[in-house]
Amino acid sequence: MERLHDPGPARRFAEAPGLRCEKLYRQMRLIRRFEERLLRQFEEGDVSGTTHACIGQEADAAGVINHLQKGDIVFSNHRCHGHFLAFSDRPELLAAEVLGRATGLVGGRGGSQHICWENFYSNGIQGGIVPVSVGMALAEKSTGRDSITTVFLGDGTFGEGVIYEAFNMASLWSAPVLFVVENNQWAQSTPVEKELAGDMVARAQSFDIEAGSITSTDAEELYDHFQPLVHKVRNTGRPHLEVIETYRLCHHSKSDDKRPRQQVEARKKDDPLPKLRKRLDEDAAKSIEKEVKKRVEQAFLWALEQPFAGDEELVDPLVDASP
Amino acid sequence: MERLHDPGPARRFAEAPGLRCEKLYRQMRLIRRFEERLLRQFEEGDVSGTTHACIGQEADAAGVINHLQKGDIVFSNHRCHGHFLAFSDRPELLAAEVLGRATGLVGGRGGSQHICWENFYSNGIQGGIVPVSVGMALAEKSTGRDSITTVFLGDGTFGEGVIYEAFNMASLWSAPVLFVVENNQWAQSTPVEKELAGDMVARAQSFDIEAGSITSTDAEELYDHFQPLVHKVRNTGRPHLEVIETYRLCHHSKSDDKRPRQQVEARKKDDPLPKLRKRLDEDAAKSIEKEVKKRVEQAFLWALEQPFAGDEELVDPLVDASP
Amino acid sequence: MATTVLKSLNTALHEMMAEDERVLVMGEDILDPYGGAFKVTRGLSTEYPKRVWTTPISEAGFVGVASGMAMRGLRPVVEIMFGDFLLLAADQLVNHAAKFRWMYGDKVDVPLVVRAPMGGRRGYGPTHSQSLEKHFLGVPGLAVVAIHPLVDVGKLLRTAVLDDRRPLLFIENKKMYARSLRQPLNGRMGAMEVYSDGAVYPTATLAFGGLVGGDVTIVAYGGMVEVALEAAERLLIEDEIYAEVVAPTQLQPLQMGPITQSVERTGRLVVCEEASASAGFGAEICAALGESAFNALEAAPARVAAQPVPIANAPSLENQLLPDVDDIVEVARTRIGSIKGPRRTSFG
Amino acid sequence: MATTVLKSLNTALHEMMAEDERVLVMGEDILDPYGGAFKVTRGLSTEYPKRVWTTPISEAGFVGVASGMAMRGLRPVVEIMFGDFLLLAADQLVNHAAKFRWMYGDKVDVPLVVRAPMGGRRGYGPTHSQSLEKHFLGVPGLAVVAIHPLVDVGKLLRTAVLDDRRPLLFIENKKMYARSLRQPLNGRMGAMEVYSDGAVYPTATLAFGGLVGGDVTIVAYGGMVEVALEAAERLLIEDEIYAEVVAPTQLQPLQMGPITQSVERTGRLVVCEEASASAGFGAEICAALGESAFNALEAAPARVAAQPVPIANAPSLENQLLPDVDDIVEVARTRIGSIKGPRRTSFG
Ligand SMILES: Cc1ncc(C[n+]2csc(CCOP(=O)(O)OP(=O)(O)O)c2C)c(N)n1
Ligand SMILES: Cc1ncc(C[n+]2csc(CCOP(=O)(O)OP(=O)(O)O)c2C)c(N)n1
Ligand SMILES: [Mg+2]
Ligand SMILES: [Mg+2]
Repeated sequence: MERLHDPGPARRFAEAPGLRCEKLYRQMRLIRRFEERLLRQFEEGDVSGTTHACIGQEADAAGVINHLQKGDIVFSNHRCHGHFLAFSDRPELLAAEVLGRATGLVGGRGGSQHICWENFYSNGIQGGIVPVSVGMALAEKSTGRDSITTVFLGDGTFGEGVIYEAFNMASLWSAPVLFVVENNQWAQSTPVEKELAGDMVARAQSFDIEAGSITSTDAEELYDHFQPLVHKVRNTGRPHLEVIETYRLCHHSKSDDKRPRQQVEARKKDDPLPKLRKRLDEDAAKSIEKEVKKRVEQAFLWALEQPFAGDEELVDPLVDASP
Repeated sequence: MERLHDPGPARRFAEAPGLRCEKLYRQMRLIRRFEERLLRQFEEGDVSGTTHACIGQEADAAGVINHLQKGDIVFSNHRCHGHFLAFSDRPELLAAEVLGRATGLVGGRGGSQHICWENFYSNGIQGGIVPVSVGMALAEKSTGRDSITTVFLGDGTFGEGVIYEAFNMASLWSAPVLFVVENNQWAQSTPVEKELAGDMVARAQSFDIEAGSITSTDAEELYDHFQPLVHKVRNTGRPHLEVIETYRLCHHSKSDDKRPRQQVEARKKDDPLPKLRKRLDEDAAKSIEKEVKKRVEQAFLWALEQPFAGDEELVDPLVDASP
Repeated sequence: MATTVLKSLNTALHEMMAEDERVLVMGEDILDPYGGAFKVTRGLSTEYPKRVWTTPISEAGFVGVASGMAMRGLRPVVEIMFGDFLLLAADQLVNHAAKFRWMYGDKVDVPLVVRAPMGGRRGYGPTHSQSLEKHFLGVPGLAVVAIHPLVDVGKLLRTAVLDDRRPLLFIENKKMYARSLRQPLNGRMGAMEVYSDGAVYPTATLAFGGLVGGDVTIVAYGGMVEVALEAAERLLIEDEIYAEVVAPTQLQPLQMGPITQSVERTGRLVVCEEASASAGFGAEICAALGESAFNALEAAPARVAAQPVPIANAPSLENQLLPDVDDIVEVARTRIGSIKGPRRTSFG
Repeated sequence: MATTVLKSLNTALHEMMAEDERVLVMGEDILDPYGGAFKVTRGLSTEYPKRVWTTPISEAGFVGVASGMAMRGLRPVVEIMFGDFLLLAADQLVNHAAKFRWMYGDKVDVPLVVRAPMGGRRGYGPTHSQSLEKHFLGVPGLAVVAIHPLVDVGKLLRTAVLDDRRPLLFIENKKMYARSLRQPLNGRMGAMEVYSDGAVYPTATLAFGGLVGGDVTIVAYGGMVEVALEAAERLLIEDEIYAEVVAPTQLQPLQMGPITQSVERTGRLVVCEEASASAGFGAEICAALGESAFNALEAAPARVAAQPVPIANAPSLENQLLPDVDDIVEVARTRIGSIKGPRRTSFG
């Protein structure tokens, strides 16, 4: 299968600011466009189950992941499309996966929440990915690589006890992990004040993990903010936790949004896309939009032509991997 | 069966300081004597499995539990003898239980770690008792009672994620729970610095739970320290966490102590019993010791005459409690 | 319009909360207007705001909290949003709630109900589609009940919450919520006669033309009951094979009576379950039946179950690996045709 | 002096760590001088301080950490101090480690070994004496191996750690640590002949006077193997009943071959397990045997198991509720005496 786009090396944006803005915009545009397209496909009945879009939070992926190097690891959660696209730049593989095709990222087995591609992983159980990520970071470190592991988690996931077990071990054992918390103020239908007592930054600090927060949906600002943090984790080999105060502009998963309309409307001003678009000249923006539109369209057209998953020997992984 | 001693109402010690010291000493003496006697019995082969003595930590039980009222709940862990004896003053029932007798606290089913008597409970799984305690406190509160729940946990148990889940809910839902942390600097064979990153007080505070700590093995000092805390939990209906910095002078469980001898020896000066004994006149102390010795002896003699557990219909609790 | 499974459960919760102050519900995202991921708790928080506890994402923690509440006199009904997350509460269920009563010398009760929507066929993928109840079978002290649309599911929930003193897993099925309750009318349901053993958590036995002349017993619970009924119909039409379908609701402790009696009539047993076969419900039925009615068996008992792999997200793949009507029909035929048919499932 | 189970495991760990840099051990209280609750890890931290990770009390967390390590090329051997605490890691094992390989389209391996000492008879009480492996049977993607003293347990551990690419539960038994390895000599062990199926995780079949004329097959694993052997001896001496004892080590996926072959010779099956019977190992064996050798069965397969209650602390009570030699002998007799003997166990 032809590769539609070269993902390129990391540190893509150590360039002129104008260029940086363009590239971040292109990336976010790709994520947004991809998810909007996916939701349309959903409405047409082509996607089964559910899917969690990250509309409104695209700047997090763009701000963090562009600092990663080859060999770095990302572990994401249920809301993983943005992270994956920023990491891989492979919309067609994700489209095929979510559409249940044999040539999808994991052959249609995982769908929207359970994907794996090179050093990118995601899983749909809240919290459990955090210790796994810590283990990955420690393994890399113990074998002398200087890679770091970034794990994304939401505010609601601070309810799961296993993340504190992971914080404790990450700190005790100095795991080079960047915990990126996307506090979008809601966990499914539950506002953060109903699920979270106290403070997430303080929680991390109480495990002797350096931590901070930033309130921003500005990809350039986030990009600048995370640059030293990624460096620090890599150089110190210690964990860091950073909370991004943001907002989800779409439903939690396919069409289940019961949040106060007013609240959502008021936050539209923070949409990360117009924020960057304003900084581009109109022609550049238009050309990016056109290009992205075409890429996403191609990705979905390709995906829709792929064979459905199935009719394979269902190999018991136990038998397959026995000695 | 005859009750050997009246446990009496709570707030036993709102009396003259001299009397208070005597009573606290008597209580700690009972705990110490009981456990020493039990360990002897162990060596004689009459106790099976294992048992966790609290020698050196008796002041915690005495300092906290005497503030509790009728209706208050205590949930303890594997190291529960001291807590139980301070709560119940019923050494004979505990002796019978640990010796596997049918008339033990729970008929020999639970043994040293798994007991239940009136509002006192314990379980041998680290951490899991914490949410259960929070639930008990909330149930009492929701039915209008003003009782509070005290749960004992160790430093090592801060490794278990479920306690943070419980902290979060206790705080969000305002559970009248007093979390008493006995930081004896060790979890089994592991020194606290190898199992705990950061700080326990800060951890609780990061869940918006008021928290503090005291370094003491002085039962009078602890008694004074906990008085306002117990009151506060009862009056505010909010949780509080208090760390007692203490030290375990005995093995973790029956005969498995590999801690540096020097460290243990150096801490013997903090033994809570001599601390209080010094404040009593010699006659009073001797008379207490004699009395306690006799009670413990009687308790064990009684227990040793009890029938062994067993030869009962093993009733499946499923069948027994079905509607 | 017939009542759905969803409506019946929701109504039962409303009624119980109105009748009994001790009843409370607890779980993730159960407040109105959202009302729970599958809407079983809809409306409760509006009417009884103080007794609806929407929780953080803390399955172990809130099952523990609810156990504590149950031990102190309340009647908590906990929802695990997806049954897949039950494993997070496994220690709380097995080493705490289920043990307390016996371990504490029968001094306490833990009347805790934990509701868990299980099952696939909705394209939710590997962590949101499992049928994990088999891993909770055989836990001393833990009752397991699984509903299906042929029983009054609301009434079963009432019994579990109000009358049962045991910690109890109440297994629902995601696909089933939208199904209409199919209560037998005059002892009949469609062309089948329906018999109930009258237990508090009843077992229904369904047969064409009464309890005589049956060729094979098909045991199914939960979401597989209606699949089994469809298979029974096809077996009759296509092969003139008379199947008795036996549908228990209490999985643990198992009520073997109606199953044993049916196999004593038919001589053949096929057990269906949506999970993979190994060490599950079907294994227990086959083993227990061997103990209770070995002499009646004319053919080897067979299991119809999922392939031993995770549940795939793609519907095409999910369908391929979950057991369906075809599978039951095919396996039942082998029981009749030969005394030793091929097996569909391997272990996993 | 013969090597004990403990020594064999400990030596295997030492050797593996010497040979292979990827191997590491992780668990609670495993540093010297303490060296682990049961001393299986003794000496390792002294020799390989960097590859011995003593953990906080965080069973879910460190199983997760080890899974991550395994996915990135290391070979972690995790110790759960008491197998009872495995339930805390159930979600990590089932929804993470065991799922990753298949769910991720076979792109990853999770060569994780989790060692868990199980079993009672040491007076440790309800939360430190269970045999919980049955709850992990039937998890797609998770292998389960249980050792016993008739096999080279160190070698099995080596295979699990170095050669097996699956996440694998390695079930030990507390009482067994002190037992001597009893390797067959010239195909004999005492008065019994010993046959191995030669699998990587072998099944041993033991019989007096060879594989002919056997009256009953007794299947046992883990700590029940030696109990079963004692029962076989008593059956021979007291009743002239010839029992074949079949002792598998790989519980999942199940290797039915040797069991089927034995029952084809004897016609009768008794399965022993230390856990309560319901939906456990015995259930799976009975069901699978029904599928593989139904025609060979001359009597109903029977299970010998624990009573369905928690494991009591008092030894008198613990002995009463755990299955022992008497129970096996008694049940085996009923298989011979009548085609339908009484059952010892109810379900739980
Ligand atoms: C263990 C577990 N419990 C519950 C869920 C269901 N669930 C999926 S996403 C979600 C909310 C997560 O909130 P948050 O962590 O804030 O992430 P966000 O969705 O806001 O990105 C819930 C409850 C789950 N997937 N896993
Ligand atoms: C879930 C669980 N994991 C491990 C153990 C084994 N264990 C019993 S006590 C103990 C140490 C507890 O340390 P701490 O909390 O500091 O209490 P202490 O023993 O010092 O009083 C351990 C590891 C257990 N009982 N439960
Ligand atoms: Mg959120
Ligand atoms: Mg400690």
